[in-house]
Amino acid sequence: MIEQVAFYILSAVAVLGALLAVSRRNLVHGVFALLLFFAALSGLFVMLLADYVAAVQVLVYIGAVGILLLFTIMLTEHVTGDDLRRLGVRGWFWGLLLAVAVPAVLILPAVLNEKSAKAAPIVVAQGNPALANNATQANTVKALGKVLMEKYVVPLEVLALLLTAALIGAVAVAHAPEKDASGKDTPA
Amino acid sequence: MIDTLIHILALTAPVAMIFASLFAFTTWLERKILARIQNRIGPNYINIPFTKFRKTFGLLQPAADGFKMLVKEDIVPHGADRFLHLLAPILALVPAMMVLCLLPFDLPFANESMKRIHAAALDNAVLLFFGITSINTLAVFMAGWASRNKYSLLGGMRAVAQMVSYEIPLVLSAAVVIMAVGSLSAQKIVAAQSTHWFIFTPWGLAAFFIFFIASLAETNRSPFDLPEAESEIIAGYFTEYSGFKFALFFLGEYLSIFAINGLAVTLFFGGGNGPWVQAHPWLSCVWFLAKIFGLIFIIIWLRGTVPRLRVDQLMAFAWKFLMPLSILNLFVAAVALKVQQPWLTWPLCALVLYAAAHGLSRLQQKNVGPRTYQYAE
Amino acid sequence: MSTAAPIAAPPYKLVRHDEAEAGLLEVSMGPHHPSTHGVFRMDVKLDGETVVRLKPVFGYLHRNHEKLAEGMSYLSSMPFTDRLDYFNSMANNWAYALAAEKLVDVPVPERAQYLRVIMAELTRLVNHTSLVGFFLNDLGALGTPLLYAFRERERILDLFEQASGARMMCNYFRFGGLRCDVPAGWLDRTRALVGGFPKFLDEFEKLLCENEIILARTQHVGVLSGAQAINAGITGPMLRASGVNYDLRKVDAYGIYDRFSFRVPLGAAGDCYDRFMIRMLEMRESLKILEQALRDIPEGPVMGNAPRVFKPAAAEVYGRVESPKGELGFYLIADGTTKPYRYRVRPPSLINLTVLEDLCVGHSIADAVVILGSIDIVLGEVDR
Amino acid sequence: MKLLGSGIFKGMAVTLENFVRSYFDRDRKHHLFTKEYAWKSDAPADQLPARADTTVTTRSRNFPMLLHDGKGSEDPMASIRCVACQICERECPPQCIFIEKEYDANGKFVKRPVIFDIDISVCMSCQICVEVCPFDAIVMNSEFELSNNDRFNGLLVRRDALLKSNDYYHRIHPEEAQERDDRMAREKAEKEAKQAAADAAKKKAAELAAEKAAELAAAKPKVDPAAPTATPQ
Repeated sequence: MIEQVAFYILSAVAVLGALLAVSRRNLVHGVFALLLFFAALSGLFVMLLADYVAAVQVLVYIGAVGILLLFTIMLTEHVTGDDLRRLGVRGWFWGLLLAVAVPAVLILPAVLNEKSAKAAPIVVAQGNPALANNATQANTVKALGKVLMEKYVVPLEVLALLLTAALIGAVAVAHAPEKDASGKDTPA
Repeated sequence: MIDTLIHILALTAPVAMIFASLFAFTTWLERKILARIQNRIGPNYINIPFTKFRKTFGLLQPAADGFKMLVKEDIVPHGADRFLHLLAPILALVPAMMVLCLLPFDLPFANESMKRIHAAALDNAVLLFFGITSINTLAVFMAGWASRNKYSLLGGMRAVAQMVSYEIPLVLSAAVVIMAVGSLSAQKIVAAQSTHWFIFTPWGLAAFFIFFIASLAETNRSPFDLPEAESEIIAGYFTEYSGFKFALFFLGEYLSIFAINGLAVTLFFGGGNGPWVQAHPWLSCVWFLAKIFGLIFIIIWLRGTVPRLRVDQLMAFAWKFLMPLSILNLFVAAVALKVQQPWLTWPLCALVLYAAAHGLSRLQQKNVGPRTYQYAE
Repeated sequence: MSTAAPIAAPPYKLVRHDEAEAGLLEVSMGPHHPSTHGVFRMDVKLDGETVVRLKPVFGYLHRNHEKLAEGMSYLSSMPFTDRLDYFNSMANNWAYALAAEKLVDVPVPERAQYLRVIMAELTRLVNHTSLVGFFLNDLGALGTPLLYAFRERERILDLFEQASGARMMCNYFRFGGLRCDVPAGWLDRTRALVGGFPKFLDEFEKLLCENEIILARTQHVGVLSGAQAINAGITGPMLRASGVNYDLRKVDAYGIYDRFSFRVPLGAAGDCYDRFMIRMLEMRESLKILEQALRDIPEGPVMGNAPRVFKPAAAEVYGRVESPKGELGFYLIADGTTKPYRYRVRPPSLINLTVLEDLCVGHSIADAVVILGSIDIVLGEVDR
Repeated sequence: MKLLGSGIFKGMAVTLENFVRSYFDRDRKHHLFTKEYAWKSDAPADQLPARADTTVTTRSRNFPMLLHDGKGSEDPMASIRCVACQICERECPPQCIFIEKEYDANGKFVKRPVIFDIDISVCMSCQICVEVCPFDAIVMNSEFELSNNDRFNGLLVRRDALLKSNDYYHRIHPEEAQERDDRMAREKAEKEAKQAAADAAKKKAAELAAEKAAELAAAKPKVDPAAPTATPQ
């Protein structure tokens, strides 16, 4: 029962956070609402006994992505959060289309695989996390590491390389105009 | 269900209470140590209310301060974001409280049925620790942003940049220990050090130094107290906080100092391990606290000695000194763990790390150094 | 003005204000900011944390000193000069006494001359120690250097209190000498203090001069070239830190300064570190002067035959001393009455402050605070 | 070039030394300079400031007081030195003194102030009033606990509150008071001597005149032309 209550609370918070994130016109409020959503999500992960994923969720999404978003806002002129113009409503059709398309694409494989899924049912963790089997807990990190470093080692490395390239590219882009300015400009 | 709740409460509430009362003691300790460093006496008498008894060594000072904070007017600046302004101190306090429960702090009264476990013996404790402490950054930014004050905003921006940068060397230096133990569980890390603390290995020592410096930056302590640099931006992100909200920030800050030093003790100083612990298990908690206070003394001592860095120097120090050094340390540790020959690893590791640190400090100190002066007769 | 010394190109890009205003953060630092050394305000325009424009605003502490002095007798202005630069009232007293003594030819007795030098050099120690402390406070040290400095300052202020009755507002100099002689045993106590002072300086240097953070924070920050300093009329340790050899104790040799052997330390880079170090080194030179003065001081009266009513004939005079902050001058016009017709102070703090914007632009806001600290201003003197 | 942080370690050694020595320095002279505040004792007002020995030097000055030569419970106004000449009022740089002269019933100036107020919030303790006073009537007190709850009346110190005995002055500023008394005694002696000399001279002159007059008187009957008028014709 306790986990049911917790589940409903967390889900409600997650939905609320997501709704606030898209509806708030103040950018900073939006980011904080999004972070609320992330936090609730990590709570849900804990309920699924995926405490490693939950920790990573907090570390990466709240600790890094959220901060990154705040950084981006700070780099704009709307640091103080006021004088934000209302967003245009012209692209509502495409927006709606996209909003429908993304979940559809995400759900599609699950629907298609329903038959095979029936054959091998997904084990949904049940019961109190605190009293759950210690062995399953201990193995999450190890198992994840094994899978990543053995089965998916090539995609992982490719992803890492891609991210590094993107990082270097971003640094290069950010540095380019300054070099020009320092080369040409003389004190006027 | 009730049993579970009682179990959780029995293990978390004492932790919260112990550290909250230690907070009061630590503020007194800090004032006293700083005063002695500066050739002052420090708080030395507070009247016990309704009596004429004055000689309390100032130990009642935190109580008086707390009372003052409680009765002070709570001011929210005009035009501030009232909700976030209220939420920020709470958000600063809650993660600090949460991570305290992750520490392998063995409660003395916990009986056999509880197996003397600490509050939240999670398997991913160290990882979760870093995750939850990163929320602190948000609280600081929230406070800076919601106050509608330019100094606060500057402080918030500084805090975000600084805490994000220093989290990397912090995690990397902790990763060395995690690598050595092969587990993220705080208990297992402590158990692995029952005979030999990691501080007594070359890579452990280097990792501790990096961890300690980065933890100073994470908790906004001198010389990395830029977000609250009072000589530059008044009080940084809590410029506009008064009364109890300020007290909450203060409490949150000290609790995170306890937490991060508790982690340092866990990772490098063998947690509650120490002499006579086998015979008297209750000593474990005493040892743990004693080690934390040892580190806190160093922090206060450092605060009494050094001035503050500048933002760009702070960043350069994190990215150009601590980061490369911690990555190198990771390699060094890997090699040392493989070799397992102390007579070989000690000099070798020390040499490599010292050379690297020397080279990097040369980079840091470009164009800077002591000078000699000329005189005119 | 083809003869003017060439000024080095400023280290920052000059931009038109209207172009640059758009995305800037305007911060009004002061008048109640912790590190503006009193009620001083800096209107700062920031690009991120970099100072783009800085406008010093002062006058919050204006007390009408000059006009007040024109309405009262010559002697009555003396206590007001204490309040100009309240860290070194003795030097202020001396400058005013020096100007007034030029109006009426009053010989200053030998013992008074020596005591004046002793007081002025003790004042220099007070000023430089506290300046270094405040400067470190601006750098973010939590009061430790400041309190070490104040520990020594306390001892010197004790001496001032024993001699003059007040710790800071001494009001000790008179036209033609000093108000009273120092009490018995005072000179021995001063000798003991001077003997122990180098130990404190050693401690201070050990604490500060090799600290990497201080080096990194102060070197190459707020560079003032010698030519720029001369053009702006900078005086005192700030000028000497830029490498210009100009010390009124050598140039004018007022009082009996020509009898002492001491050296003038000179900086080369003209940055905040030089300004800080020059003061540290000057303290050692001051100690040399003190040792010589305390060795040679004769017995005798401390007050010459000054007239009971000070009523000079019409004249114009300018008296100046090397105050610890720079050239402190008093310009007096007498019209034959007991009150000055015109009374004008040349405050070193104000004139040294004029280069603040040039020094700060292009540096971060944290550096602006440090640069202000290294200029060494006292608002009592800036605003008068 | 040294390892980064070696300078900081040096500084930390200094602070640690200070920390330790603040506990173990016996005389606490060099490493603990804070003094405890001199708590106000319950001593009567006309006595030493509390713990004057440790907190105030003998030349310390804070606020002016008026001197009288009375002892014990004598009426201080009987022996007040101030003659209400108003020099200090005129010379006071911040103009914080207000004096009104006392007149007797006949409208004659009795050389005493009926009002002598000093505004404590304006006074800047400069001692100019002491220096210009030709009668040694106003000197500096070293009492330092002068805060007051009453903003208007409490900050204006009246004549009776300013009046202190010469004995009190001797207690707080012994050397200066002695010097002043010596000088006054000397001046008085000189004055008396002068007066005596003048008196003597006057007396002598008077005697001479009297002698002369006597001589004249003696001679008069012989040569006085008015003599015949004595005798009616």
